[in-house]
Amino acid sequence: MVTGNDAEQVKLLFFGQLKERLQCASYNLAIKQPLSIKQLKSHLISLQPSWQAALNNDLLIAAVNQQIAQQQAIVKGGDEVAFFPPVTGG
Amino acid sequence: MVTGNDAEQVKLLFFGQLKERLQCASYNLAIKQPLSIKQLKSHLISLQPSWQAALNNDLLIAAVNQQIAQQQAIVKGGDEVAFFPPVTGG
Amino acid sequence: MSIEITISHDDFDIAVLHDALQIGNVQQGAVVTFTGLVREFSHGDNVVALELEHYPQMTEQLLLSIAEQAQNRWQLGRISIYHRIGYLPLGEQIVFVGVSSKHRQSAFDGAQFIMDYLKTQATFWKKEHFSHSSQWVEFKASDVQAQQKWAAD
Amino acid sequence: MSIEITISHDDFDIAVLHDALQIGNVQQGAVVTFTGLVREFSHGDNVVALELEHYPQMTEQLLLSIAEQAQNRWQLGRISIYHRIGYLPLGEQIVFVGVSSKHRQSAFDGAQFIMDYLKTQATFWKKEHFSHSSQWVEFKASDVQAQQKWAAD
Repeated sequence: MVTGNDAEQVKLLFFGQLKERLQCASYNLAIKQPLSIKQLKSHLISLQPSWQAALNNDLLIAAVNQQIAQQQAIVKGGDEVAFFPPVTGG
Repeated sequence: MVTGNDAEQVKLLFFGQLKERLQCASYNLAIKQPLSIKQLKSHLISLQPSWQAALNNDLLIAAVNQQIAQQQAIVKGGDEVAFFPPVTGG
Repeated sequence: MSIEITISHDDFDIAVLHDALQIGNVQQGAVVTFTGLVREFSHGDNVVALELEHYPQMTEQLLLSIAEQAQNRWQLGRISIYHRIGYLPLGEQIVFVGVSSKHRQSAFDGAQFIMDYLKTQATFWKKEHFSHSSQWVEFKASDVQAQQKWAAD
Repeated sequence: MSIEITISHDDFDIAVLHDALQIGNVQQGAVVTFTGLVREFSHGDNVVALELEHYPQMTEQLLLSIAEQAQNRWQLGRISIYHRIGYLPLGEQIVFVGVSSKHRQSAFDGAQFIMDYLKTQATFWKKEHFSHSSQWVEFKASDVQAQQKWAAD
């Protein structure tokens, strides 16, 4: 089990064309310690190598607990982290 | 009769506070020859001296046959001439 | 490409006017409307009603000309202008301007242009009624400035 | 001073939304609305439908924040934002933004500000469906510029 006592869950959400490319809307990621968005992305890619190109897109925006967040922002267990392309509503 | 064979009628219209001040909405003025708006105003004041103050208001706008006209514009028999204050619709 | 101009004592129905701008109109994705209402305050006194009069025929021609200028300048689709006249108590609708366009910026600009020109060029005059008095509305320098900014572009 | 935000699969009724902005609201004399519709053309191809998705809860928070900014900046009265999600065929209504204000200039500015921020900040994503294909809409630099002009004031 990766999700041992010392691992916590982060809920990842994907939207728009990113969701379609990953064929994934929601993903539970176990982390052992708080990580920056940047580190979290690398960790995710190590688990899902085929997602690399889609996730390493400079246009992608991240939000932590529904607040827009920079690459240095820290994510801890229990957080909700969303990745999405620039918005196109209206 | 002022309206002899050689006199023609101009239909004058007044709007807004001007109409209220003159207590007149429409007035038929006989003229013997084409006149500028300025001359027509003087002629009108000679017939209705109490209208002088209300008509000699630089803000008043004139229209000849429903087109905005300058003081030098020529009015002839059969024309419709309107005088009104700046518009305030909307 | 249609322009509808109405001047009437009767109230207007926003839903009907809005439908006329958008139904069957799949070329234009943006509709902007302005509605003017009789509001309570003016110069610190309580307005109970407005009275609107106009110069018949000349007003319609002026509104049509304003709408055509807007249509040409921003390639607008449909334009609707409805202006009421007569005695209009507090809360009543006075004026509606609606435009459709391909893009939102031109729809906003077109509607605002029409309102700014209507305010300064269309031959309407407005009187405010208070509880115990009434007075004709003076034209506002700010309205003239709002209209003139379109010429500077 | 009220703000109404709705995100829904269901269509909206302009008359109902408009009434909510103006009825019993004798302080504000100006109402400006924007309505966005699914229109036919995009990049030379025929759109048959749009598909809209959003980030639940985050979108509502963002729209509320945008509306509050507009309300504070222009002292707006009432604000209503309604955005649809799901599959929307040609001609369908997508979005409604309506504001009431004392003056027409602030009503126009407030409504346009909300649309410009909604377009660039609210977490909606749009996919265009053509007869035989579909594609996610790319963000537009012109939308970012439209939003940024409000910061320069």
